[in-house]
Amino acid sequence: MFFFASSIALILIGLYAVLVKRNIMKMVIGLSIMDTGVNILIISLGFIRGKTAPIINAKDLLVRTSSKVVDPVPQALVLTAIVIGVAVTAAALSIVMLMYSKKKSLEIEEYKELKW
Amino acid sequence: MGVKIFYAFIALIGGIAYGLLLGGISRKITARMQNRRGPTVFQNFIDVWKLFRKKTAISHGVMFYLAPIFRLLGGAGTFLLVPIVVGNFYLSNFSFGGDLIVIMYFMVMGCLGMALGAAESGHPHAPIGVTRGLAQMAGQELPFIISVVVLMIVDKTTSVEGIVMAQQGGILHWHIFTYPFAAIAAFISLLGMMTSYPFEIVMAPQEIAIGPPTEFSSTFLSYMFSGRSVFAVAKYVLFMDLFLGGATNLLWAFLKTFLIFLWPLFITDVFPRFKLEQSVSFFWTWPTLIGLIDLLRIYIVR
Amino acid sequence: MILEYFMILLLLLMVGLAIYAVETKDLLASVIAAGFVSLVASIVYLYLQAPDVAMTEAAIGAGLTTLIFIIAIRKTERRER
Amino acid sequence: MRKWIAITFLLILGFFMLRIAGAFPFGENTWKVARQYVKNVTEEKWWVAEHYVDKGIKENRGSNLVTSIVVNYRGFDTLGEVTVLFLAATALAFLLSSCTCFRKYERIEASLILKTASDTLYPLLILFGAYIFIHGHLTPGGGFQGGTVIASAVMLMLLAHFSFHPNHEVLSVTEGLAGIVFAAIGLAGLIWGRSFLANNILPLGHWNRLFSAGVIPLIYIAIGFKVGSELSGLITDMFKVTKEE
Amino acid sequence: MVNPILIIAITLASAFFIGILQVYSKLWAKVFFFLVLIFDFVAAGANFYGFLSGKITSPILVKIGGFPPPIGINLFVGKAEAAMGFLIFTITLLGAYHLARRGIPEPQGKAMVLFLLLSLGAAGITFTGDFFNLFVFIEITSIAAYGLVASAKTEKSLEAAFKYMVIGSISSTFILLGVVFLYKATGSLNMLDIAKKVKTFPLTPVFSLISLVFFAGLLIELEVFPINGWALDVYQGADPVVVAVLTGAAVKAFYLIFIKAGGYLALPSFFQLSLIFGGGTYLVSQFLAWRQRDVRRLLGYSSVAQLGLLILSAGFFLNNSLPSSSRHFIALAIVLFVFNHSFAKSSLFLLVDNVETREMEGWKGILKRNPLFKFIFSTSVFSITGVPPFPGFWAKLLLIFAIPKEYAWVVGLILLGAVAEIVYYFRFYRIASDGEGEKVKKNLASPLAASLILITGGGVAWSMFSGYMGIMFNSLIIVFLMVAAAIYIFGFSKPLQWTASLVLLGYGIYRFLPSMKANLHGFFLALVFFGGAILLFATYPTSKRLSWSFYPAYLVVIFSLVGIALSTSWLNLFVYWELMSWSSFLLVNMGKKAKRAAWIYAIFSSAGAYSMLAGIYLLPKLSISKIGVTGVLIPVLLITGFLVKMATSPLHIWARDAYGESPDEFTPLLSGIMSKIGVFGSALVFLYVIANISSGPALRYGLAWLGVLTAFFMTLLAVFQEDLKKLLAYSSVGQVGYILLGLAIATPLGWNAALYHTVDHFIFKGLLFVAAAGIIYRVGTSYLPHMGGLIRRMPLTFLAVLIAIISLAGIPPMAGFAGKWLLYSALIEKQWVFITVVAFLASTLAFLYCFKILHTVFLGQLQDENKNAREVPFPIAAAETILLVATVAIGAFPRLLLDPINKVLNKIPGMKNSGLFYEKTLGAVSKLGHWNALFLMVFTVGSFIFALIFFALTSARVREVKQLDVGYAGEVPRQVEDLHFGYDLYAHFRRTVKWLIYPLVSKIWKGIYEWTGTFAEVLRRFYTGNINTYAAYVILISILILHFFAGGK
Repeated sequence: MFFFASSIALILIGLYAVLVKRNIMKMVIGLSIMDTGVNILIISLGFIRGKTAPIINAKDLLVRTSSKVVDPVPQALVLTAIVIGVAVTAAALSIVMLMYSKKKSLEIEEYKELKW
Repeated sequence: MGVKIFYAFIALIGGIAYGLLLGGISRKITARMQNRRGPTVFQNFIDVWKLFRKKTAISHGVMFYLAPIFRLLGGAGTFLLVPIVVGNFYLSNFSFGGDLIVIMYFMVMGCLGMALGAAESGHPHAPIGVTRGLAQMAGQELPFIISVVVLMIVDKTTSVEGIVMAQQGGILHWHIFTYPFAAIAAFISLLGMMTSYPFEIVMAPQEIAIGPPTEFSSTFLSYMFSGRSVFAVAKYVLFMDLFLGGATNLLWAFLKTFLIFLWPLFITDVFPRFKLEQSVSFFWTWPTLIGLIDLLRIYIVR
Repeated sequence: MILEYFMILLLLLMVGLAIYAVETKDLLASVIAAGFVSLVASIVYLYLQAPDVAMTEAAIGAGLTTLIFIIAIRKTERRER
Repeated sequence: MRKWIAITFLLILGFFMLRIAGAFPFGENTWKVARQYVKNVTEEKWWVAEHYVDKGIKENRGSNLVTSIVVNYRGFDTLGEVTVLFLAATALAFLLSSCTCFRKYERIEASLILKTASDTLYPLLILFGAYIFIHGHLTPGGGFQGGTVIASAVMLMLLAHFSFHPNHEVLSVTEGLAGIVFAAIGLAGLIWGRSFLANNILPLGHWNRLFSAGVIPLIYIAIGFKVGSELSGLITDMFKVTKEE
Repeated sequence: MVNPILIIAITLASAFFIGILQVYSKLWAKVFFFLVLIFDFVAAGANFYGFLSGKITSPILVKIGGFPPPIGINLFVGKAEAAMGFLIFTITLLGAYHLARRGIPEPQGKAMVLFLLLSLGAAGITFTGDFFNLFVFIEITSIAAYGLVASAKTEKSLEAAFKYMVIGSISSTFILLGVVFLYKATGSLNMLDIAKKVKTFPLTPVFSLISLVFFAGLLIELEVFPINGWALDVYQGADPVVVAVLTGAAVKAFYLIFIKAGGYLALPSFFQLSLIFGGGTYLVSQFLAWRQRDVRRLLGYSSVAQLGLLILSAGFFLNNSLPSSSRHFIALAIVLFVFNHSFAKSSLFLLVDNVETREMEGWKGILKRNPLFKFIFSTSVFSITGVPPFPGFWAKLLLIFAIPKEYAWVVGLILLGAVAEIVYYFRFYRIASDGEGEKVKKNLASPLAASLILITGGGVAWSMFSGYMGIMFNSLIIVFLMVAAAIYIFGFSKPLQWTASLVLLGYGIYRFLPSMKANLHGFFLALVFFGGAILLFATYPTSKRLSWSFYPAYLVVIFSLVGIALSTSWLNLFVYWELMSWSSFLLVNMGKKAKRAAWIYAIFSSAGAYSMLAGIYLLPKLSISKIGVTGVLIPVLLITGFLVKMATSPLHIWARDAYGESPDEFTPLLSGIMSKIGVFGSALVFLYVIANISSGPALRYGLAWLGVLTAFFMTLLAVFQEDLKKLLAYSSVGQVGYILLGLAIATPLGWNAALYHTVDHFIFKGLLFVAAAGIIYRVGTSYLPHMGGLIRRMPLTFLAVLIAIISLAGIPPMAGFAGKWLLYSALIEKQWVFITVVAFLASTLAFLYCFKILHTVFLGQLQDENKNAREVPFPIAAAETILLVATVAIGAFPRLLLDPINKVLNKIPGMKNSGLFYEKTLGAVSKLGHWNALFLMVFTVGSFIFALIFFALTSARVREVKQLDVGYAGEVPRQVEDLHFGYDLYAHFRRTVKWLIYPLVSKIWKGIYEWTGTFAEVLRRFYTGNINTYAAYVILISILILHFFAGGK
């Protein structure tokens, strides 16, 4: 339960940065923290107490495997999600850098040209 | 039919003569009230004859040329469509040709013809007079319409003969007594129709030289005079039919129309002239309100 | 059991680091704190029997992400106004 | 003010999320729990993970089940994932290509220690990365992790040597070819095997051997190359954009 | 069948390959890029065709890795997915071609990769059968979109991309969480498997919450209000080509997944969710766009609104409580909506790409110099706003009629939004078509293709629609309509077009002659055909200056009118009604100064039509026959549509300028016939609807007042009008008020009056407008004070106008009097005293403007600049003569008209005894009175001739004098200006009635428009442009979704 709470806390902290911080770099950092939180949440959803990692490197694991290892699917999903996260971050950073090169500022106040 | 046309023609001549005579009488009375001797009662005959005999006339175009004819047609036509003595084959004229609605619209024809002729003359006073006339007509029509509608609805007919028939059976059945407010409204509106004081702005003899007909002269003017006279008579007859129970014979007809003729005369010299907007406003307030009393009455009673 | 308490401690540390990352005015410090969050997360993954994920998180989340952040901050500016 | 409104919103959101997550008790085998709710279970494999876990070895011979899932059962996801990374690298290169107007900063010449160490570590790191993705089906780690390690080697060189500049052309081609190989293996499955990305075009081999698990190691190697070159290119792109004097 | 996996795999591999290729050769990279796109297009098309032709019967299921569905990922391509895939690749191909012609942003290779992967992501979203795979493809689409949105590398585009990125990340986080929770709850990631399990699974509130997390993410991507600030910024800030592909392809893929997920997850509150968010987005966005000056953002609001409508439709589509036939219709509607919006909006955004400026003012007059641009622009705008025969129209109809009656308010909402949409789109259209603009860059191939696809789609939709709704469209009319539109190609020679039109119309008369039976339909059919032929004939002399599309549009109007007159079902009538309205809009818009008028016309006629549609929707059955309804709502809604066309007060404010500023050649039709078809419709409503309701008498009384007040006020306004056509416009509207009054009386006599006046009004008002066209052609102005004295220059026209005016004023013996007489007789018989008085007064007031027309045009002093004016050209004169003869003939023999009307009325139950009989001497006799038309004619003409002869014989010698020689105290003035009294003739009268002619109604309408605009403007501030705020909205709305839609505790 504590794992859930703290991973959700990470998500919320990340969102908090998006909602409140006026610096666009900070917002991207917030998004990346949020990603981490999501990933922890997913992994902890797949965790089963007293079971081992889904790597079948010992003979005794070959029989009745399902009662011996944790759920591997969330792990596979998170693997994908992490890579996607870094991809998004890279894309976001390139946009942020380009934005900075135009206005020499990272403040959100400068980027309210499009509205209404 | 031929007989009918013949008698109608006789009646028309009589009507014109009667109209001219009444005009003369009115001039005489006015003069007497102003302590003048005034012209003879036949002055109008003399004028028409004089104008008729003029050698040359000025014309401004086709419509101008046709205007007197339209004027005469309007007056005479109205006169001929109104039954003078209802039920009398000879004196009911062509009233089979149409009823009150026809008459009301036919009355406009003369005015329109004259207006077009006058307008073609190119004289700015003519259209000024015409527009005034039309605007005043819009004013005076309202009370008149109200009273006419009252009559048509209570008598459940649109035919003049029918309205006259509905008033038979004694003097108290006359609409002037059964629907006095409608009658008052109509009679006030008659003042406007006759363009007599205080609603004389249309002709405005002093300022715009008798208004619409300002460019007409000689023969044209004589026709217009005739037309105007017979038109006046037609209106008197119409009012007689609508409000005074019509006439059972010619004598009554003369008497009643003469009475109606006297009514504007009494008013004529008492009031100053209204400006146009005043006259329209006047017509749209007092007589209309008076007429509305009877309208409301029949609306509620029905 | 002791391991579980240790994990709780780590999670608390992680949340604290995340709060620091969000609240500090120094973007570089913020990025490094975020990287530490990922690093702590990879330890947590190990506990949760996910060695693959732990490895990925350490390499990508803590390493690469932090690196590109640092590059971006060096190209832009370090202080948050 | 804004802060507190945001915190309120977020706490409410957190409450909802916790409520959802709390429905699945932490650390317990919800597979069994959930089965009780289901009215008529006729299928044996109600829970797909059971299939992966129980049949994974039989079907793929890869001892790392996560790798089996990532590369084979859900290999299509991984193809997408590779694409996402490729896309990010492309987008970054696309956006930063024409941009030459960043803040100047002082380049400090790296110390001798760093230079020497990185020269030594560079081949080792690349080797290590290759090891990781080659053994992806046996041990934790795989193409992504290995690729990242390779990229970190490149980064080390970039930091150490002012003039180091990986050949962009080579990176692009490697990246592209690796991607094409992945897709081609998939298509080969379509042509010669059961289906797209099917793992029956090569012999599966034996459990816990290096040459086993059919196409899985091939794919992971391709991914390793791809990720390595992609991330190297990405880092180089970000590193090299600077104001031209 | 092409295996869908091939599309995705080959595209992916090609993207990688382009990455290599671009290093070596940009040209080959480009060629390869297009080859891949064409392959995708063809492959997706083949699949779609397979489904359409029935070759593929069951959905294609691709087992990736060879594992059966729940184990491995699979692609699921059914009919909808195949169609969507085809759509995506078509739009992408169009966008890519446009981009290539304009210049792909540097570095080209990377941009092409992004472009390719954007379409690939959208296709993946469409095809995939797995939730986590869906997430991956969403990310592919999103990242490609971020990159492409930023591709312009301007400040605006970067800002948009950043906002998109932030909100997109939050959205995909929600989606990811939702997917993982779903996995946790059901043990599967496969969509179909989850759908199957959900049915056996107890739907706990937690499960609802899980679905809602997923849907919250999707709703963010679907740009629902109020969490769509980012989307609008993207529309505004990004490269229009990218936006075209995004809105045309990517967003539609999200929409498809929204529907699919809605079906699979069986969320109990899905209906409410989509109703509230879809409906709210639709309505609010339509209004928010009202004052938008930035074209891109305006189109953005429109896209968002359309998407809202789609979401709303999805809610109905997935509502199990609806009958399956309704849901089938809604599915069709959704297909049409998606198709329509994708192509139309993409085409618009690609057009936007051709225009430099962002501000709407920069579009001023852009259509004038760019005919192809105009064609595409009109097509797209018409499609989006749902004008027949474009697919959007059919989609709207299908959707509305599939919505069950208990959700009638939703229909109201849809129609309200549609009116708002027309307001701002046609303001845009008005600005774009007003004046002479610059030539624009020519990169129109792709939008042209899109509009051609739209037109084709419209035709297909029409046939589909008639098939599904069971509505028979007279195929003959449709053929005629198509041939009429095809006359466009003769545009190079106007006489040829004119001849072709006449021939077509003549052939139409020949073919439809059997339909002109003695009933209401046949009556109006005859009016339309013969009237239309005369008026068409009169357009010849001025045809040179007309635009190419004048005659096609004219004929489409006429044949739509034919369609209306022959309709046997209300829906059929509505379709033709819209066709007529919009083709006439085009015609009105051809006037030089008519742009504003046309805009208002469009608003009013569409609002009226939608009101009518709402009424039709509420009707228990669609055939035009006796219908038992209760309540006053349906007849009011129905008749409002017709009253708009009749311009009955207070819906009249479009009429003055639309009549006054439309091309002179068209105005006669507008007044003479089109307003009469409103009469036809009203007659139907009176006959079949109002006659059967309990509050019918009260409603009729109210409508009678409406009619008589229209007559009164319009007449009054005509009196003070200084423009010939506008004066006639007011007059026309006033006269139609009498017709409404006649209908409302609903006695045989009243209907006699109404139908008589309908034809009669066509005759004299057609004559007047035709004559006006001729006069304006010769004089060059329609401003009355600049005319005068034309009687000598155009005597025939004067005679014609004089007779027409006599008829108009209702002076016997011309035809007009009969109408008046019948009307008053009917009124007095009905004993509606006050209405009678007002009607009389109104007709008295008509004399004022009658004189004004005659005087200021023909009489008084001839202006110097008109000295050389000649008689109107021959065809106009001929038309005048025909109508003149008709007026006189009917004046003398009103039974020429009254007998057919009698026959018509005899067919109508309750009107058997027409209330009139004929007697030899008395003429026509009603219960109240009588009038002998022939006698009056003979009497008048006879007396006139007699008096004329007498006068001519007896009068003095007549001397004609010069123009300026008037009795002005002996002075002969030198200047015409001194003498012509032509301006503000009734200044004195206006002072009296100032309070009556206060423009209250137009002020109210204007006020509504202004206040709505202001309100929208204030509400728009809601989109602050601050990304923090947007994110806060997202969180807030997600909380609300989670709280309110989760269902029980």
